[in-house]
Amino acid sequence: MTGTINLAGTLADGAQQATGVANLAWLLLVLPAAGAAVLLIGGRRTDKWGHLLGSATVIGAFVYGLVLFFDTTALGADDRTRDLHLFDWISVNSLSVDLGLRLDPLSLTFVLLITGVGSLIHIYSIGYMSDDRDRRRFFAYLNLFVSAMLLLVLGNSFVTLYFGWEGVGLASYLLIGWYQGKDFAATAAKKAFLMNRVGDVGLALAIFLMFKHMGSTSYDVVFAEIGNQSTGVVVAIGILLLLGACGKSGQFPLQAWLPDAMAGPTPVSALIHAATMVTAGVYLIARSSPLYSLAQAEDARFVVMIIGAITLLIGCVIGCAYDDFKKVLAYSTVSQIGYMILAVGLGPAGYALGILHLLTHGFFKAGLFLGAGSVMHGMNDEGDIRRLGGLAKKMPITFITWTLGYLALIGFPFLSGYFSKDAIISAAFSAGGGRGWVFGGIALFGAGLTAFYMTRLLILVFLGKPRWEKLKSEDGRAYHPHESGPTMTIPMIILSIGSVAAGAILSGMLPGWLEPSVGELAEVHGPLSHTAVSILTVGISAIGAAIAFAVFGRREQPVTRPQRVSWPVRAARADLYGNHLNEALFARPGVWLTRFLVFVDNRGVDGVVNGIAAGLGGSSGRLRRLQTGFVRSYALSMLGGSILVIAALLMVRFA
Amino acid sequence: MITPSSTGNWLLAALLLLPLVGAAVVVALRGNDHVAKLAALAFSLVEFVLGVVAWIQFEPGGARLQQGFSLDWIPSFGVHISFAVDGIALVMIAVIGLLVPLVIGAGWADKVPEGRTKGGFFALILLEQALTVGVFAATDVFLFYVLFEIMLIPMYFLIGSYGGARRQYAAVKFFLYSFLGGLIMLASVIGCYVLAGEELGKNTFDWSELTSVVSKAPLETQIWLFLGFFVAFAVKAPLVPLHTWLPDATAEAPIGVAVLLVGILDKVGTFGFLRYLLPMFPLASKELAPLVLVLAVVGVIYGSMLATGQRDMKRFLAYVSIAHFGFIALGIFAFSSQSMVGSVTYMVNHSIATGMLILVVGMVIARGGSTRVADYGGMAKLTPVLAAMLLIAGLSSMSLPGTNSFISEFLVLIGSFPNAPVYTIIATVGMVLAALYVLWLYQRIMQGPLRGDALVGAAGGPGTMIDPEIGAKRAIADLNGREKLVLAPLVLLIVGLGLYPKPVLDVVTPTVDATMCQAALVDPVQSAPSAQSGERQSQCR
Amino acid sequence: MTPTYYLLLSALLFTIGAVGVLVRRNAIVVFMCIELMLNAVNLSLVTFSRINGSLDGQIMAFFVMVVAAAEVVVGLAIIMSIFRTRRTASVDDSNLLKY
Amino acid sequence: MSLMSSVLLLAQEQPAPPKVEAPPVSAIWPILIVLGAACLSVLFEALLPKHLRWPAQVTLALLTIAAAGVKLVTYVSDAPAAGETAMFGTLAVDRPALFLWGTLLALSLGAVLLIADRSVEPGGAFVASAAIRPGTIQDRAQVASTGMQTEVFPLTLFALGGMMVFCAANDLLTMFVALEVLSLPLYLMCGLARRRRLLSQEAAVKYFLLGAFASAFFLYGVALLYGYAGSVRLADIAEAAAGSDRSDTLLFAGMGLLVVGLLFKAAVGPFHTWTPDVYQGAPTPVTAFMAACTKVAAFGGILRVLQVALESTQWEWRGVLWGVAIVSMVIGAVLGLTQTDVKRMIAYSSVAHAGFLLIGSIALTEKGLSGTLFYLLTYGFTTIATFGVISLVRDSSGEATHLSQWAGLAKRSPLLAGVFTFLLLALAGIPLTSGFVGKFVVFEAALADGMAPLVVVALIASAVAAFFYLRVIVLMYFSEPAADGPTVTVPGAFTTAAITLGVIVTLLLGVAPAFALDWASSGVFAIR
Repeated sequence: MTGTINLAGTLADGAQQATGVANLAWLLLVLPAAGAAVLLIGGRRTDKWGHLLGSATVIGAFVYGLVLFFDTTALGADDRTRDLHLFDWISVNSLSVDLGLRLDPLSLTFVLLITGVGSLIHIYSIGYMSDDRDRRRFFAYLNLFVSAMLLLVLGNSFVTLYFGWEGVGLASYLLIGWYQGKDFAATAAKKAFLMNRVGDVGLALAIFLMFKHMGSTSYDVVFAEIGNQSTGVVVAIGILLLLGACGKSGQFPLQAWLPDAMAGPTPVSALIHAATMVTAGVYLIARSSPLYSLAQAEDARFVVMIIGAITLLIGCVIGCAYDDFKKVLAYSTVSQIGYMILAVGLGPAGYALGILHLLTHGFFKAGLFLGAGSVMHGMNDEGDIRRLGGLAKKMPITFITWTLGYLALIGFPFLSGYFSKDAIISAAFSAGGGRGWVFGGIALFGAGLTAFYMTRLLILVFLGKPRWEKLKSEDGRAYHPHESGPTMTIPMIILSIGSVAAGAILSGMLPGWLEPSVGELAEVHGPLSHTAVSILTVGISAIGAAIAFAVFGRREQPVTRPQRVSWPVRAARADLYGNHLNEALFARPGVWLTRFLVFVDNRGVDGVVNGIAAGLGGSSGRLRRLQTGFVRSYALSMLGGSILVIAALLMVRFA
Repeated sequence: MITPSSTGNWLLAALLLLPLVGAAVVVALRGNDHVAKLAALAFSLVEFVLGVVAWIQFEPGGARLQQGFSLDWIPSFGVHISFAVDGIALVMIAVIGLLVPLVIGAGWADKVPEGRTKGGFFALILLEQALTVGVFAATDVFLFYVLFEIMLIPMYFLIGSYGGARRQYAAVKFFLYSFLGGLIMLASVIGCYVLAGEELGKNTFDWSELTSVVSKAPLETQIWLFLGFFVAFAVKAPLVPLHTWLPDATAEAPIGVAVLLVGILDKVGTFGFLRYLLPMFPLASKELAPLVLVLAVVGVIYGSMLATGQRDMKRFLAYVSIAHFGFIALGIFAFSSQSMVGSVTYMVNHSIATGMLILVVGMVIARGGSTRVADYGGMAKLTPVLAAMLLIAGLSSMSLPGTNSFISEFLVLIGSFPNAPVYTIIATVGMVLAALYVLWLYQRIMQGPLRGDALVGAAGGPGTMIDPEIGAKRAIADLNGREKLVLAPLVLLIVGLGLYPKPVLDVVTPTVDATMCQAALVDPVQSAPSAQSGERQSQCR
Repeated sequence: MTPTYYLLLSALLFTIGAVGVLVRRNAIVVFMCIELMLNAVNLSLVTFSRINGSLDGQIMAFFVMVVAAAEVVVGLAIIMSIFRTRRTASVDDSNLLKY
Repeated sequence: MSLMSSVLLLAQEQPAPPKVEAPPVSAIWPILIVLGAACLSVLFEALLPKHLRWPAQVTLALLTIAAAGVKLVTYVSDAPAAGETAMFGTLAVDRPALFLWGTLLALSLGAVLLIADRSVEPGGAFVASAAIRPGTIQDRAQVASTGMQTEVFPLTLFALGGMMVFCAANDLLTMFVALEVLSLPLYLMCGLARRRRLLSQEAAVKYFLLGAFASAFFLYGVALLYGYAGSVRLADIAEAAAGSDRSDTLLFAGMGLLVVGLLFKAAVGPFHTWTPDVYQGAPTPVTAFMAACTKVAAFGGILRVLQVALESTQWEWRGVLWGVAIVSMVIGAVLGLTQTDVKRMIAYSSVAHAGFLLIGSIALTEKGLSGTLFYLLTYGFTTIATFGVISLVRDSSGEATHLSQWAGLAKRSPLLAGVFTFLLLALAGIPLTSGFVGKFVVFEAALADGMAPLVVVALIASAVAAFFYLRVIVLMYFSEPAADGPTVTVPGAFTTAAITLGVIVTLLLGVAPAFALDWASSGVFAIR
């Protein structure tokens, strides 16, 4: 109830009560949610203007987000953290959870990212989904997602975060399963939801621990009290939060759902599975920076870094082997988020860098996906890069915007990725000692791999000779690649501008801006200077790209993937056996166990009951045979009974 | 003894008698199906309104038992006909009032077996309603027992007369399970009565008086008496391994009856945990809590896994409920006010969410004519609204935030964690499994390409027409207005109580606090100013 | 001669009667065995009367005789009627009612 | 009897009971009326022309019961609380005896109504002439005729008188005589069925032979106890058992034999073997009479013997009777499961109920006594009505008692099925029926007396027994009727009245049992 807020108000770093224009922050949630509600309840009646309403609400939210942003920047750095109490949500005695919003630089950054990219993708979707008779519903789901995502980043307690957290999971489920008439889409959606739930359990348990030890789940109280907790509690909470982050952000060992999620329409992949939702894990850890920054959380941080490093490698390696346009991008996303997680795992030295990479990645990866969508839109939804090629001439705008995004991603000097990724690699080297060398090395190696697989993608899709001319798509149509319409190209252009410029603009401003939320960006000095790392990174990326050119650029590529390949490629094609492992460890034993339990329930538990009943019936059937109908046998039984009774009486008396 | 309050007096009596009168009227009108249906609906709606009025008149901060009245029944035993409500009973009575009109609405157009009448069906439902209201409101233990047992009889006939192919087996199984449990409880009821008679020197069955005596009995006595009650409630609830009657009963019962069975009747068990076990046997409750917790957690996991393994939709629903009842039992025996409030709200929300799930599944079955999951596939293409309803009910069943069930499951788990961390952690696995079974069902029925005998094949019999336009049977149409009307209130409540559960929490919390106090339990996590709780300790309401 | 021997004889007669009921098939004989049991009891009663030094037992024996006579009337009537029906007095033949 | 008592008085060299003056006849008027009417009834049979006998006998029987009832009620209103003895101390008229008399009279009213009915089976359920051989032409003729043997009425009255004496008997000899007075007519009545004469005769033979066998046991027990205590007066036996130096072998052997004889009459397992056969073979009204009234009388006797004569040795016999009660409940519940004849099924049910009653009887407390008395009352009425309903379901060969013939009966006759369901639920002990309250009071007494395990067994047995009651309900409601199934006869006034009486009492005692509970607990065995 209000108790927590008052309590928080007394804390030095607590939040202030929101005033003025910030009082309307609930509009951020309600606008898209109302749009979704109208579209869902209105049904077919809203078909004509549904997409417009959907887009308008998100754009409206973006505009309000901008207003809020400038409203906040007008305040002093200490006053930039504001809380808005909406209503008591769950309140039982000592447990009290408000539905409240936390308006601070971190959340506002995300608000702008979500509504900004969201708006662009809404606009893009108007064109992309124009053939779908359920386009209205698609926009409703997108709006639902935006609303839930905003709740995730705006909530001022871990429970509200959890609310949004599962809400985006639902939206993601609905959108991955958009083509629900297809089994693979439905299965992918279910898989995504389930793996997310596994992560959610971690988040939930972390919340339970907070309640048990700190009596509250609000950011204010938890962050104020976390310093007084034992190392065990801190580490446990830290690792459980990380588990949540792993689920949502597709981190090892819960990364397998993200590539499958590409079964959804491409705008979904761009918005949810590249730019925003999957980065929620990074947000969570950055948001929990007061916890991770503690000295007691050293071990938790280390685990975070390990997870980030493993994931970034896995993503890169698998990305090199895939032939599906979107899945390569998806593994690229997995790997880039690995970078972010690695960054936030560094602690105060990395929170801002992780967020920075998150933002730049949001621009270029969304742009890359939209480009992929544009290609597929023009190519009868063909996603196999081996059947593409030479599209640069057919789709010039797509090609240019995509290439800009590509360059940004591989860290081409002075484009976005250069600033954000290099900073992370540099920070990783400075993690200290052998640890620094290992993490830095992995990050550096990852940069090279990234350049390799992205270049491979570029070559196979846009350059070289067209391989599609003699082929037909699955539904039997010939390919007639063409440039997409303006509703699709304009968002791509805007995003490509962002890909080019965002890094340069943000890298200077962001750490200072985020300071009230995640603390000061710690200056670190590693064994290599920042410049050296930059040069190394660019060099290794260039090598990666060069190798890709050497392998794929010089000779004709087959239309079907070669089967006789070396074992690393086979392993990478099989997702490094992640799915096999899941299958062997969980799915199949689960099925067996279920069958066994069904058997136990029917034959065992119920069998006992029915067995008792049958036993009674059977003994009844046998016993009634004793009632022979012969009067003499009756007399015998009476005599026997009498003897027993008398004998028993005498025994009781004399024995 | 309850002193009748001026306003509540007639209200509770009306709540009890109205369905009885309704049942009589409907039986009298059963010759004309249509009139009988209208009468049944009218009575159930009035009852619902009365329930709302009772809710409004209830003072959350007031006396423990409110709106009571009491009449002498069997003076030589000290048995009274006395009814009153506390917060827990109130919300359950309100839920009954809500579900019955919906069940009547949902069963409006269903065919009854040959030789039976719609009027008879609805009359039995109204009768069952009256009895369950009585069970929740009874404050005399003898009266409670009496109603607890005779509420089996209308249900027995509802299953046995109007059920599916194996209805005889299911009805008898249901009856015998509950009856045996009830008989064992009878032994404990008498035991408490004898104990109180020795202590107080007078015969009484009054709940408050019995509680005050029995709760001071030595541990060993309490354990025996506890077990008697527990078996009866565990059968009702149902806890593993006393659950096997439920899948059969649910599978064979008509849809509306399944809603009442799972939504209301089973809640008597968990209600009994709170109203009888904890206050009357505090020592035994503490001693035996691990036992119940184990059963609860086993129920969560076991029910969930079995739900995924079912081939029949209605059996699936039963196992889903078994899993949910595991959560409820966990919350009650984790002994914190949060978890107990969670359990009570779980009881309410489960009625709403699972009730809706059953109704929706019933609508699916009504269209496809088969209860086998394998007979369906890709139905969302034909019936998008129905699919959406199934999804909403399913999401609530898996306790997605934003739905009502989240509040309760969250409270149960967060409240249980401080006292029973290991059990809670195991139970959270149930969260994942819940997603698994709900989405599994949704995928099998609604998603994928159009398939399955019920939709395009032979399950409907050789005479079934395939509509060339939709490529499926003609009978497969989306929800009609009546069905939408039935589901709309449930959707509203699912979302509404998910976002703003305060009305329920505020009513339930004082009663739970009183229960905790009676059982001498203290919250493991105290709110910061602990003076309040100290004050509360001094005397129970 | 102590009265105990009479008691033992009585018990023996009672047992013989009881065993007779079990082993004989003819309804009349079975019935006679029961009469034997009653008379064994009479012997006991008289003996106890002697032991106790009161006449009650002897009087009771008369009562028993009267009652036994009444029983004979009823019993023979029943046995006669079933004999007329079945043309046999074997109790083993009447076992339509069983299980 | 008076002769014997006076002789006894002379023989015993102890101070005579204070009341040597005129015996308090007012206390035993009900018995005198019944026995007197029985004699009158015999005269009717001998003197009245055939066509007058039935109306005269019915009127006499009903009037007798009414008059005895009135006398009983007027006596009860100013009866001494401590009770009094009558007939020179052979009869103890105390509160339990009065309650049992009232119960017996009320139940026999129902039974007589069933016996007197001539509309369900044209001419009544009884054979026109018992001498006719079954299967002959005369037998077919008597089946078709509308005449009936009215001897059943004096027999009923004699049996009733015997029962009333039995439960008030203050010494074992009186008890023995009463036992025979109640049994002998019943043996005969069992053989009087108009249809299925073979079964009926077989039932009579079996009942008679086994009954006589049991009587011999009873009597031997009496003799041994006489040998032990030097008296057959219950109070004297109690006194001797409390502090006698005689051989305990006599006491316990005698006690055992005596109890066996009583348990036989009460149809307690394992002495129940006659019950199913006799219940099935006897004419249904007689079965009703036997099942209800004999049970009351027998348990009246058991209660009196256990509480008055054997209380001091309870620690010895209690365990044994625990065992007997368990055996009885288990046999009744388990064997009832697979019965295919509804009358046999109810017979096994009565065996199970005998076990429950025995539980109440061996709780030697006021509650045990009053609980058992109340249970007897409730059980009796339910049983009368049950057999009344059974007599209504008929096909061309008479009553259709095979369970398969009851399938789908609810569709043919919802009312009958409803009534029967209610009665079965009462037998199962579902709340709001008298059966539940009866079980409740008995179990409460048992628990208060520290017999929790026995109660648990009883509850489980109740649940098992519930299965076979449910089976009938399932058959009636949830099964499809057979094409050539039985019809439900519209009952005449008498049967209707009997069934209605039974159902109303069953309901009344279930819903508002307070008054009857008060009666049952108004006093204990005062004459000791």
